[in-house]
Amino acid sequence: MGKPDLTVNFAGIKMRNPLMVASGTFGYGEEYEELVDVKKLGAIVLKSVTLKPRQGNPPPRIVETPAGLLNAIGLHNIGVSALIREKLPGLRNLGTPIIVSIGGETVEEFVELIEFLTDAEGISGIELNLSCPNIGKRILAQDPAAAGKLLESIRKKCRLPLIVKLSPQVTDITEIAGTCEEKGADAISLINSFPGMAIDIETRKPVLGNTTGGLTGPAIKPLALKMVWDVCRVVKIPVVGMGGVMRASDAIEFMLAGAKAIAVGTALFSNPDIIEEIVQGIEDYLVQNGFASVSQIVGNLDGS
Amino acid sequence: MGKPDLTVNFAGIKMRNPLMVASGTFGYGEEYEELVDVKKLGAIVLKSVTLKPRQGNPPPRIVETPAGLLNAIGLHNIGVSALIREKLPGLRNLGTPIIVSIGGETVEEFVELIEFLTDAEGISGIELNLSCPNIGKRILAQDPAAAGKLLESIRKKCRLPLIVKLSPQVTDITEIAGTCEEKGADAISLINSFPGMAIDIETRKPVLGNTTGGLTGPAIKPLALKMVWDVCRVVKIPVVGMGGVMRASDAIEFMLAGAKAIAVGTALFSNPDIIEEIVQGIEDYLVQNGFASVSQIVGNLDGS
Amino acid sequence: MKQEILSNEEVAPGIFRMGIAIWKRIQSACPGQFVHIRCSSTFEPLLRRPLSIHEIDSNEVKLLYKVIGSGTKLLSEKKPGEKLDIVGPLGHGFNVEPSPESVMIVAGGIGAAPVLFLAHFLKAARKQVLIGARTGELILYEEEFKKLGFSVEVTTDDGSYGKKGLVSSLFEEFLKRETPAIVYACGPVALLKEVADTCGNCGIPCQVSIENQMACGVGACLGCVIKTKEKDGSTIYRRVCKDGPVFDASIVSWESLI
Amino acid sequence: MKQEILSNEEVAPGIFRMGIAIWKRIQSACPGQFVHIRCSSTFEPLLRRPLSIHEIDSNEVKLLYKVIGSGTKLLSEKKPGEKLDIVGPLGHGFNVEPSPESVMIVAGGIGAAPVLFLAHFLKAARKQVLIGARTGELILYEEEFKKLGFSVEVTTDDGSYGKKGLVSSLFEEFLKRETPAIVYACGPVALLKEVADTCGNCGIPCQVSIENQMACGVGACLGCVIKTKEKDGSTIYRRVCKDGPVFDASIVSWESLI
Ligand SMILES: Cc1cc2nc3c(=O)[nH]c(=O)nc-3n(C[C@H](O)[C@H](O)[C@H](O)COP(=O)(O)OP(=O)(O)OC[C@H]3O[C@@H](n4cnc5c(N)ncnc54)[C@H](O)[C@@H]3O)c2cc1C
Ligand SMILES: Cc1cc2nc3c(=O)[nH]c(=O)nc-3n(C[C@H](O)[C@H](O)[C@H](O)COP(=O)(O)OP(=O)(O)OC[C@H]3O[C@@H](n4cnc5c(N)ncnc54)[C@H](O)[C@@H]3O)c2cc1C
Ligand SMILES: Cc1cc2nc3c(=O)[nH]c(=O)nc-3n(C[C@H](O)[C@H](O)[C@H](O)COP(=O)(O)O)c2cc1C
Ligand SMILES: Cc1cc2nc3c(=O)[nH]c(=O)nc-3n(C[C@H](O)[C@H](O)[C@H](O)COP(=O)(O)O)c2cc1C
Ligand code: FES
Ligand code: FES
Repeated sequence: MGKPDLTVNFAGIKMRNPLMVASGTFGYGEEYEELVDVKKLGAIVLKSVTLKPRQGNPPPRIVETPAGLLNAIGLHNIGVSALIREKLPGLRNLGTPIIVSIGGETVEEFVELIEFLTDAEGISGIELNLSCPNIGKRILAQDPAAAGKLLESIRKKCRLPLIVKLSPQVTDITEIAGTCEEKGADAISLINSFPGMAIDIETRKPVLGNTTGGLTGPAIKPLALKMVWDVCRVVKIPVVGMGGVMRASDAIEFMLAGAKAIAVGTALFSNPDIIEEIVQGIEDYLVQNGFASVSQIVGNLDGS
Repeated sequence: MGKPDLTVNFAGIKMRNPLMVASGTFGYGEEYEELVDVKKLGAIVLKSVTLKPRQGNPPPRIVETPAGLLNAIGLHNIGVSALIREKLPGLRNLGTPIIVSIGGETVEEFVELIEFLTDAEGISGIELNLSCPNIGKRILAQDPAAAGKLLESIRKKCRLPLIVKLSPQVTDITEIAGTCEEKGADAISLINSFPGMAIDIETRKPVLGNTTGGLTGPAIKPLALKMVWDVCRVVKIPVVGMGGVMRASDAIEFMLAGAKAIAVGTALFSNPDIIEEIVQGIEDYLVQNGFASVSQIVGNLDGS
Repeated sequence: MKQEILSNEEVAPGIFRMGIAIWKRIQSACPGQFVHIRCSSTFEPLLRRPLSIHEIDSNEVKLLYKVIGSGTKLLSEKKPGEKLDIVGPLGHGFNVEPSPESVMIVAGGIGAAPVLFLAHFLKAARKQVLIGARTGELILYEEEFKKLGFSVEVTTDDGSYGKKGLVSSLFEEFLKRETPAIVYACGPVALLKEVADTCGNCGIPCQVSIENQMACGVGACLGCVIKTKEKDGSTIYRRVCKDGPVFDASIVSWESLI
Repeated sequence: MKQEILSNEEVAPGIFRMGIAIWKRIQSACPGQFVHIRCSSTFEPLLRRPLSIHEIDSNEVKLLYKVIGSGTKLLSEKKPGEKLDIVGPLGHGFNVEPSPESVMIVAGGIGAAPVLFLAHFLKAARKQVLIGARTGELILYEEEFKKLGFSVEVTTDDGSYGKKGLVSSLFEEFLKRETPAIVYACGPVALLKEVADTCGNCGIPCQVSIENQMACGVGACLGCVIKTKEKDGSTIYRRVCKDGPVFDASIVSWESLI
């Protein structure tokens, strides 16, 4: 048998393999250049940008927890204009699809962001980060009605594949995933970090400058996997699964649960070689199990 | 300075210290007798019982995950009658308060359970496990309206302190916690396990006999802590905090976040000495930081 | 409880024997009972690992274990002099019948671990043990059994030592010649099932030691259950850690385990 | 990248020096840059640990580190011959001015780590180093500095060696007599702030190496930022791993760090 086919057409984005890097963990695509060969990646999702540059949260911004990382970066970013001006030109000729992640506080902000980006050169897709603070108490990802409205306002304006990234801190993730599909999302990205907290018992203060943060890394993998499985059974659009993928077997678990693509985030921090290891590991798995292409394992779960 | 005062009056339950064992991890109070001195405990919460005995889920029922344990026991229990007949007599004279955890599928079942228990001898409190499958798609803990109705139906019938145990898999834990307080709950227990999943990539089957399970242990501690902190800022009734407490500092974090009592579950499995270690650790912390009683650290968090 | 490790040696490829300083409660352990060990002081792995008691003498408890994954790997790296976090004895062991006419032990692979301890307790006019392993190097303690008055027969999958073949086949053949009063079996579940089936067919009482993932190890969490049959034909879940690990082979629902 | 550990010794109580086989990219490292090390193959700890480059010679990179928590503990247990998962050089190091008249290094505690490497690069008519530590045993590499042509003065908190007192006070006294053209400082943030304040008051350029928790180490995650001042008085967050760890002391918002 020849080499298995690893290519994936993810909502129209042609990827050489199903592995992406998760937004916010790979900066603007250039920071890792000495350590990671981006040509080995299926796609790059950039750090979420907002309309205007943002300073983000006060430090400390990160703290380790058992098998996890709690972060409160707070959308620190250079803004969409600087992204287009300073970063995209260098990324255009990599041959690896670039997905721009965007965040906003109002529908108008999202609309403006889409307008900025939809004609920019060298972008293969847009990821909507719905975990940004909303007008109300909740984030958009926790409010299916508001998320639906947002999608109605931007769908027509956006000519690029539109991936909606959801938060796991909801009662029923399939509800909002369903709404997004209905309102025209091309794909779903699951999951963003889980809200969490750490306290320094000596100072009796929260460890993070922002008091609370988001938990990522291997600790949350079982939770992320369940959400991907739940969502993949109700939507038809493709899903990119993430949350604690640390090695090839994790990536394969997500694909068996139904994810057409997977992303690594936190794992990069401890092991920049993870990209090559996972791609190789998936290939080996396909060979060992007699699959001709990676698409054959997507959702290929017995007895559930 | 003398020994600090560790006693806690938790919703009327007089505890020698704030440490409980979490439901389902300490059986019916007798299984650990050779390894744990129950007289060192503040209170014992028994495995959830239902009206009729239940077989629980098919094995495999447990699987380890990074810093976590995924379980799908499925309310395997001997039923309330056997509990009263066979287990309570042996527990009555321990001098450690016994809290009976109950689960049911309908309001009527809960009502019957309460009727069985409210006059039984040797019970100091009742914990309502709202994470049992409900009539609909959701569990009670994910449906504030249904949970509110349940409380209305049982509150008057129950003469014992009523602790409501909530699930973390909700959009906003404070909503249901508020409803429970309003409807007469005496205390809130936070949190039950997070829904999760694991897949065996060799067999391409879910690892657990029940497909999905609940994640517990240190992996979820940052998430549990945030929920306790969130709830303690909106309700006035006391909270027992749990989820990944593995050592004294974890317990103290939960108390600083506002929990009046804490419980250990998964930690017992790896370290039955945890009870004494935590009680001692809390005492040492109080001494080192000049607190005369454990109540002084409850909610004593700076700058948040 | 922390006990000192007295020795820890690789006795066959991938198989280690560890000696641990004895403590009070372990001295009254029954064969088939196990100890529960914390292999790491971190959360990887989070749970303890169950290992059968392999032998107990006046000053040490011996364990025989195979390196399988992270827990046993960490165990194999421990050095004499270090302290081991160990709990036990736990579980329900073998029922040792006072003095049957003949007893038979069937041990496959690392299944040899608990049966050597068992062998010390068995009193019978005729004592037979059948030991099977993948290859000759893994046949352990043949001599010890002989010293205890057992007739020993050996099979290896590759024929490098003893007879070539599976120990379950050897057992079947054996039954054509003799009928032991009681059979004790340890090893992979496929072997146990075959031995159980054969004994069932011949009406020979048989006890098996079953393995499963465990959390608490004391019967509290209900995590380690297997399906077993009641007399009325219904099935119930029983705990390997408390109701077992040794079960009467006739009550085990073998279909559910394979 | 995996590199072989050549040595790993406790050079003072709780302080280790590790030698690691050199690799290509590290040979062009600048003083003040760091390497990022995975201390465990498990998830405890999950993140890498940053350590400054202490010295580089023809065949090895040396690190000098203090055992603080789980990561450095695991590091201290590694043996020569083992492979270390190490990445680097990373970060923005010291700006070495071509040849100022005089240079001054102020090092507190384990802050001595990067400055010895720096000392190799400094060329000036007058080179002074002030070293402070808790106690005499922790004063490391006094001789090395001397060999490199530095005048060395030492303080210890307990007075067991050199002058009794804080190195920041020694520095202040020193400035009454002399004015170095440039100051490089490493050590606890309280020391750095005092040195920075003093230099600010006297108008002496000062570079400081700052520590912070890191995740990616390459500037991608924005987890390691500190607050810094812009010329217009506004503040922005800069990354310790990429914009630092060495910063011009005048731009650091010291209030936010103490
Ligand atoms: C009562 C009892 C007594 C035992 N006695 C011995 C003994 O004397 N000598 C010995 O070598 N082994 C014995 N075992 C098996 C031993 O407990 C496992 O090999 C060990 O737990 C594996 O841990 P690990 O971390 O090395 O592997 P892991 O990484 O946990 O597991 C590797 C693989 O083994 C499977 N596995 C893990 N634990 C068990 C288990 N308890 N039972 C079955 N499969 C498992 C996992 O599903 C996984 O596929 C006994 C098990 C039980 C339940
Ligand atoms: C650029 C840079 C260069 C460094 N160079 C050296 C060096 O050459 N030699 C040396 O001994 N140390 C150096 N450090 C500090 C070293 O990285 C920490 O001591 C180490 O990460 C602690 O890890 P641990 O797992 O042992 O402790 P942990 O268990 O992670 O932490 C123990 C305590 O130290 C704090 N801490 C952890 N990491 C850091 C950190 N990076 N900065 C400040 N506080 C921290 C934690 O908040 C905690 O309170 C450097 C740090 C940075 C950022
Ligand atoms: C430091 C950090 C920054 C992140 N920033 C963003 C972000 O800007 N936008 C976003 O959608 N997700 C962000 N995330 C979430 C990740 O994209 C991803 O959803 C999450 O980390 C789970 O994957 P992991 O466990 O593999 O890291 C961030 C995560 C981390 C750790
Ligand atoms: C094996 C197991 C069984 C459990 N059974 C119950 C149960 O019957 N009722 C209940 O309310 N919670 C049950 N729980 C949840 C615990 O009570 C507790 O909420 C959870 O484990 C989080 O705490 P921990 O991380 O300290 O274990 C169970 C948890 C475990 C691990
Ligand atoms: S392992 Fe907990 S009941 Fe057996
Ligand atoms: S550690 Fe990631 S930006 Fe500095």
